[in-house]
Amino acid sequence: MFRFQSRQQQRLDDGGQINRLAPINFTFDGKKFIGFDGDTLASALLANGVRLVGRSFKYHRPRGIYSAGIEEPNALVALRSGDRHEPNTRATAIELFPGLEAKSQNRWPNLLLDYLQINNLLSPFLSAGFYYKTFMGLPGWHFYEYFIRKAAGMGDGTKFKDPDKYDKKHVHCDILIVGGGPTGISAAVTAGRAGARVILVDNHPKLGGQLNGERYFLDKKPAHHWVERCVEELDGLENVTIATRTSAFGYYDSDVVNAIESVSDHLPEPLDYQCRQRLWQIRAKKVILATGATERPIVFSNNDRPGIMLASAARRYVNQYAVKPGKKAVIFTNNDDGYKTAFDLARSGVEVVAVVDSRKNIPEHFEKELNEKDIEVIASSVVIDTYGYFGLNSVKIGTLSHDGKTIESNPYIVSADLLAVSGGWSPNVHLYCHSGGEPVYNDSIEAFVPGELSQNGHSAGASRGSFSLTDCLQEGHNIANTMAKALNLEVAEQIIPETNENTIVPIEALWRVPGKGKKFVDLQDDVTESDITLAHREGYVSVEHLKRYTTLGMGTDQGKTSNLNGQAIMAQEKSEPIEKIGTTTFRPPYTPIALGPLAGRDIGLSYKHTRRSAMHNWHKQNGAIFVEAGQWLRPQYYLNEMEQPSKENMDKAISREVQTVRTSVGLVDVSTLGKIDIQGKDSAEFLNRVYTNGWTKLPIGKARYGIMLREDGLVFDDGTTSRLDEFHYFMTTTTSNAAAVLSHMEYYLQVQWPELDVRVTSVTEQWAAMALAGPKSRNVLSKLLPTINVDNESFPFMGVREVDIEGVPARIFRISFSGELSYEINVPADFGEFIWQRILEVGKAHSIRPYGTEAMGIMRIEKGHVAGPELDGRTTAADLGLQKLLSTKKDFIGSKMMDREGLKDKNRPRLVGLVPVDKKSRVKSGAILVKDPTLAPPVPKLGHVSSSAYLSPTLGHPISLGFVSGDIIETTKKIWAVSPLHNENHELEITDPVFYDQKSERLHD
Amino acid sequence: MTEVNTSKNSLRRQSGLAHVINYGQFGNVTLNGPSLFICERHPLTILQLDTNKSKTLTDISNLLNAEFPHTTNTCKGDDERRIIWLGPNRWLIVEPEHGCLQTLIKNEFNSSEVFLTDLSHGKSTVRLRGRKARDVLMKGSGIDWHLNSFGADYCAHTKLFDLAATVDCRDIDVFDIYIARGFAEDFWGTLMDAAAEFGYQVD
Amino acid sequence: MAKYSIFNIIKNAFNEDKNWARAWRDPEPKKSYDVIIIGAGGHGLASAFYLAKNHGIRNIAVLEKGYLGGGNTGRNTTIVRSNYMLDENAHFYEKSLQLWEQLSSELNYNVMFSQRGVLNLAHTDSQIDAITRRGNTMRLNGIDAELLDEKQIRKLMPYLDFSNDVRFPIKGGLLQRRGGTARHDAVAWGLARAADSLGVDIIQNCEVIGFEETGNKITVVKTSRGNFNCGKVGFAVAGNTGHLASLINLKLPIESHVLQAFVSEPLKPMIDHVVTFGAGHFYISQSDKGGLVFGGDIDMYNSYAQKGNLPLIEEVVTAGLAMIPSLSRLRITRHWGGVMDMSMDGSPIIGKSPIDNLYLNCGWCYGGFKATPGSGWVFAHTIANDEPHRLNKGLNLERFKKGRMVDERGAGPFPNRH
Amino acid sequence: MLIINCPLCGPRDHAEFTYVGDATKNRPENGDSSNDHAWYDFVYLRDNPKGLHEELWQHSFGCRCFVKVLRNTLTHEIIATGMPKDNLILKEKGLELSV
Ligand SMILES: Cc1cc2nc3c(=O)[nH]c(=O)nc-3n(C[C@H](O)[C@H](O)[C@H](O)COP(=O)(O)OP(=O)(O)OC[C@H]3O[C@@H](n4cnc5c(N)ncnc54)[C@H](O)[C@@H]3O)c2cc1C
Ligand SMILES: NC(=O)c1ccc[n+]([C@@H]2O[C@H](COP(=O)([O-])OP(=O)(O)OC[C@H]3O[C@@H](n4cnc5c(N)ncnc54)[C@H](O)[C@@H]3O)[C@@H](O)[C@H]2O)c1
Ligand SMILES: Cc1cc2nc3c(=O)[nH]c(=O)nc-3n(C[C@H](O)[C@H](O)[C@H](O)COP(=O)(O)O)c2cc1C
Ligand SMILES: [Zn+2]
Repeated sequence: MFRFQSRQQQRLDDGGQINRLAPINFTFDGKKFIGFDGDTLASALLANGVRLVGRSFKYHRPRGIYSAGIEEPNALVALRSGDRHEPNTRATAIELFPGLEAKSQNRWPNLLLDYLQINNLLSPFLSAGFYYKTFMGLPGWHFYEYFIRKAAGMGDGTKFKDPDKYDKKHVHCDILIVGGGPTGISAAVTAGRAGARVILVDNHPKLGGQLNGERYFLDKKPAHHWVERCVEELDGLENVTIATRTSAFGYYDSDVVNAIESVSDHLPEPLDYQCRQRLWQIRAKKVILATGATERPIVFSNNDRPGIMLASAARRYVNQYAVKPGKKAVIFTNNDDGYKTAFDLARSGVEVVAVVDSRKNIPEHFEKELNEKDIEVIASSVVIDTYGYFGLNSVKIGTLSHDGKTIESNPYIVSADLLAVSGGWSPNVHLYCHSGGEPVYNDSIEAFVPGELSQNGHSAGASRGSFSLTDCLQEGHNIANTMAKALNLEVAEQIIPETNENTIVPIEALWRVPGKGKKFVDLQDDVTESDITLAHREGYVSVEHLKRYTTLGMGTDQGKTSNLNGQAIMAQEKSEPIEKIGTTTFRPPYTPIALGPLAGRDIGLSYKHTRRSAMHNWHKQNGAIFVEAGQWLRPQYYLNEMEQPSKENMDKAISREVQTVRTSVGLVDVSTLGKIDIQGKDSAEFLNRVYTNGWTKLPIGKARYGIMLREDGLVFDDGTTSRLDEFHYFMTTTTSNAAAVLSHMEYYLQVQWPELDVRVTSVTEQWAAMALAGPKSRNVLSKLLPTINVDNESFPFMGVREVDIEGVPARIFRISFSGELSYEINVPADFGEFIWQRILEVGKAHSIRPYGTEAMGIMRIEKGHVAGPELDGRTTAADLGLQKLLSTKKDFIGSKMMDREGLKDKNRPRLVGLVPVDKKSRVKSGAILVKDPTLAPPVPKLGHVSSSAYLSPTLGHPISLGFVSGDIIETTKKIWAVSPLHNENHELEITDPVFYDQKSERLHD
Repeated sequence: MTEVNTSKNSLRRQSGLAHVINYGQFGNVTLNGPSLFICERHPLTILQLDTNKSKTLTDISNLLNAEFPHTTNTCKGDDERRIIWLGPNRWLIVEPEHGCLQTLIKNEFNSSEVFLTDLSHGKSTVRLRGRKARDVLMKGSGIDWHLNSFGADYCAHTKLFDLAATVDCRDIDVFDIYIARGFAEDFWGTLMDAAAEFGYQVD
Repeated sequence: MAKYSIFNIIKNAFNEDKNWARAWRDPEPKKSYDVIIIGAGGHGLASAFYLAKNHGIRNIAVLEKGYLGGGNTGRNTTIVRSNYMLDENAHFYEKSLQLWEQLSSELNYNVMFSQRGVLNLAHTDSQIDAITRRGNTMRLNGIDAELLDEKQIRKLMPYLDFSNDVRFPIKGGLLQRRGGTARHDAVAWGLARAADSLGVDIIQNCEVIGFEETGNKITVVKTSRGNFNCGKVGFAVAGNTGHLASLINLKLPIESHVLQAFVSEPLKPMIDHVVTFGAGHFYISQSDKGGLVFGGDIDMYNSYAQKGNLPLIEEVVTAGLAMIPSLSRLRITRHWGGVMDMSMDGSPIIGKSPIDNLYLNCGWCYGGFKATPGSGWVFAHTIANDEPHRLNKGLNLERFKKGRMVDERGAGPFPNRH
Repeated sequence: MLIINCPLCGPRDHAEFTYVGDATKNRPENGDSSNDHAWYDFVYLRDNPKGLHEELWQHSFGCRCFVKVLRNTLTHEIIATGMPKDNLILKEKGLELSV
């Protein structure tokens, strides 16, 4: 039998919003427990009497459950295990699910022993910023850092790939309402009835907000009746979407609010086809921020023990979860909330020892109930200190002096295992601030509230500082009403339900209680009052310095319960009003968000879309090894049927492919080249401006090579453009610049020269392209085109033909990258694979072979053609030996700037060929050219190797292209290539960059 | 351009999706059946037409017996001949492949007035149909897919699942999506993944 | 200035830390200064510190519109390295790195300079060629660099994606072991404390709002806290350079752009180096507090807003998961932005300006944190001697006019592409 | 997200656009050396204003048009959009230029 170690001894017999018929088993630190459907992990732990759940960040103090919501600073646990492990998860925000597994964190070997408790004793030496003042000497920071890093951090990271999926969704609405408390619901009802497109998001599994944690009555019935009625009505409205378990994490520009929907975090695992979380991108015309307020504690000695919690949390545990967070409670307050707490706890059978109210006057209207329940109130008093190591056992109470600086009478100690604290409420202005708003201080509630409107996000209800339920309901309605009007919608009436509230007696600020001992301001990061006073003493007085020096508010909770207290203490130290001190910057996310949903489905192989040519499948089935070229996959080389991938086989394949092309004929897929269709009567003029060379005289049926510059005079791209018709041209670009060249041309046509009559369209995808290259290519072509004369006169070098290959329309360009007689054949992509196969069949007689980018690369190096490594955005036409392409008869893009002195400098590195003197050494691309390889650094650099062919099957030895300073070229024939990274030096001979067929007889043949 | 023997070529035309399409029902198909139906439209003739001469446009319109949409982001016509607004003075004419539309127009009009670019092979076309079609589009693009903003005969050129796409609302729940052929296989995978939670059928 | 040391920490602990002195003064501004540095970021403070320390100038003010260190110094991903290829950058950044190595003891303030190694991943053969060239150049310049292959990287960083379902497999990487990170705020605070102790007036909450000129000289700097007479003026305002320059009708080859950064919830040590992705824009390291600190590309449009938008965040995170899939379930606690001074060739401008007594220190793009001490060193030299230091000669403003750009990426005059 | 109202396609996410930059730069005539400064200014110098910025974006995932945008660089608020020839700043003042 499954034996539970605890029997929910703190659970109430009735009440709450849990389902006692649906027990759920779970484990914490390996111990088995049982809770109910509707619990959070925190409420279930409390129900089972578990109080110690974690250790603090720096001092490893025992900590318990402090809140009942996302603001939780203490109760962070590691949720789930294995590849679903999630560190630093707030126990107060985890819905209990069957089999839930949670572990405490930041302790070793276990929660009770934890050897770093020692830090608590060392704490006098570990005050704010201590590490800036030491660890500077030997053995060096790196040594100390190792230990400090280990001690820091909270949970463990993950090692595994996430098995879950993530999704994204873009939505639009007229009115987005963030927060489904009374304010948000009231707004939704009004906006929904008016017919606006409404989205209402709330991070809880059900709507209600603060109502779920309180004993409010609306129209004399428990408030949840009203909530249910409203939800039912809203569900019936087609124009309203309610998104629960959805947390708006940021309010960005243009009124875009982003949220994460927890689709299956409340389940043991996502169901089939279900994602874990979904990112919502909400584009709203108007936004209602009904995000509520967060209660904050008061700072006093040892205010961090398990058993001390926010008053509203204590109420929520009894009211919503039917859990008694303790047996004997003291309540410490500076506002009316303490009384509500006392009543709710007493009603649930918790013994209320006393309400300690720092105010002088107890609100009269509570007296009756206080008497009825026999609850003692100690006015003008404070909690001074607490006791109990692993959990609270008693509380020290004393009377506060008039100025609040000392304790007057003899303090005394009472026993209690629960201390509920309320220091007032801070409106959740986070999203308002993300949107660009500046909060302002409001004395009457002692908190920051939204100031002027920034974008279209209007705050309402508690998030605007309106704390009475009636006000919240009314404001929600009013703001929705105003917005509906602004959207030209017919406004619907709504009768605001009547509440059972008492009038609120104003809060009297009390930020900290005098006394010795550690007084925690930020519980998560162990920032104490004395850290703040130290920061003040040392001059870290701006709130931003205070934050960074002490780490106040820098934890996972971002100081939701602590920032204002810390800022107020600094204000007191500086004797300045809080509004002058200000807040630190509120930044997204509102609550921590996982990275998964931000990436959505773009993970693994889907990281970037893969682009494939029309012949891809053929390559795949015929031994191609692919290589990434931007998003494209291209065959790098082809293995024969029996060959396994290996370095030798790769070399073999590449040699084989080069030799085939040089001696017979090969076929390469060049579909990835950018292709741009250019039409219009000013096309030639346009080309004249875009390219450096002249284009007006290019006859129809001819192609020409050209280079383009950027405006700064450096080379941008190269390629060929062909004239197909009087006003029709076809341009090719390099693979990597295809998109950039198109944009570049569109820019000039639309923005600079709109008077030119030219249209450009990308046709890269329309055409499958393949180069048929080699001395036998003409034989193959003539067989493909039996009716057409393809001899040298009829189809000369740089000729262009539009033909029909077995019924398929084709454009053939006699251009060459390899240096051989070569034809680039373009066919509509859907015919690509068919024609590719036909060519290979026809070419069989000449032992045709497909070849890949490696062989192509080697052949272009042999031929001295420049490519990516040479066109690196830093070279001029002259550097590349292409100065003859710079027309002097016309202006073109870049012609003005290309003559600046630095670009004309004679000593600029220029393109050369490089051959190892031993005719054997493989010189690496990226090797640096120097005069003497034995020099000690810093060594003068004379150039570098840009592209290397480790083997030139044609020449029989390795060759490279590179750049060498102009003055060196004039004076030296030999140079050293050094690659210190590989510990290699090779002596090279400087040659002409064209190694093969320098007169280009072969391609003209 | 050489006149082409279309009947033979239609057989030889190989779609960019030829190697990835699996027919059948997939994903979360419930007893109610799939909520989405997905198919490829192929082979199509897709012709970009560009002219700023309104008279010429009227003549073309008469020649093709088809109306051109002049409002931005709209389309006209039916599956037999669909004309999609592309940009200022630019349209896409789409029809099932049957004869040479380009030659038809070219023969009648001056090439300095009408600019034609054949994109039939450059694009892959997927038809998405069913009550969850809009929910799938919502996953991939930030435009407002609500019926009131994007009803029948609306079109959009947008970023869909990170790809440049044209989406044509053929009918309330029917969408034709055009994307670059080279990305077709990848797009298909993404689309299937996004549709899985709704249950879909590929025909 | 009371010395910071472990002994003093112990001594003070027994006094409940009541005796620690202010780290820097909050002086009333004087009427006139020999040198006014605008901007109390790392660069401005380091410049003032070295002006005082190396050049004996003491009548210096550093004017800061907000709180010191609140600009990019206080919001960057803290990567320090000197792995540059072009000589103008390489020697300068290496000098800076050498200064980092002694900065904590020089300032008597632990800036937590952690030489944990910076690795740039390469995913294609052409990227391998590019890092090979860069690494070789570094070595010939006397700067440490190592080329790692996939196996070596796997051993060092098993959490990277070496599986088969990866779009751009890791082929190798360039490691600079002396590179690493530093605690950004401590750098600003340590410099402020050290400069202050040499008599430099750091005036916070003092925004420069205009200038008065006589001839080709600035005579008065106008601020929200009054006007100051000045001998020389140095701009060290990073992303605000364009705006400040416009107050004196100076147009510069600079655009301001937002760069965002992110921090995760605190975790036990899991990433021990700085790693950058080669198939997308992403870099990551882990702070000593445990947060994973990461970033990527700029948001692409001109901005002075110190906040970014989600599309870029999605892009950065997507690249991050492509590199380290196990980040998927971890959470970010905060993200923020800084305003970058993007220059037209991606390299900084430190030197003289067209105005006689105005000196420029700007154009840091997203790489100026690592330059902090070096920048201060050469800027102080340039201001004190009215001529550039050997190390910033090539990083002048005239280079654009002359066609002598220092363009590591070859991206051309498009600031958002650097 | 910036939502940019493309004059042709309507409101779209800025992720559909490619940022080009300052739209106030005028490309000079090549000319002789007296134009050198104008060119230096055109290619390299920027007003880089803190506040209103007239800039160009290309709707590269949509209609491919270049769109002029008047945007506040401090708040990211988009005040107006138009075609490259439109003068948005004048438009804001209600003095639309007829081109
Ligand atoms: C997100 C992000 C990540 C980065 N990552 C790295 C990295 O990993 N490695 C790296 O080396 N670099 C990085 N950088 C760049 C680096 O942070 C900066 O280049 C460097 O910190 C600039 O220092 P600075 O002192 O010049 O400027 P800042 O620190 O910005 O200081 C300038 C100061 O001038 C003040 N100022 C501005 N205008 C005025 C005025 N009118 N009057 C008075 N004061 C004024 C500002 O308030 C500010 O404090 C990153 C930057 C960002 C934003
Ligand atoms: N006793 C007091 O002094 C006091 C103080 C404050 C509030 N209250 C009471 O609290 C209630 C306030 O009503 P309300 O509707 O303004 O606030 P609420 O707190 O009831 O509701 C806000 C809801 O929004 C959710 N939320 C907040 N930020 C969110 C985000 N970014 N994304 C998704 N969901 C988010 C919260 O979880 C909550 O469910 C009233 O009943 C009021 O009387 C009382
Ligand atoms: C290296 C580094 C680490 C940071 N770590 C944290 C952190 O652990 N927690 C946190 O809340 N913020 C952290 N921040 C962010 C700061 O809180 C703050 O957002 C940033 O300095 C920008 O300032 P601003 O948000 O006030 O504009 C870190 C910032 C940097 C540069
Ligand atoms: Zn558009």
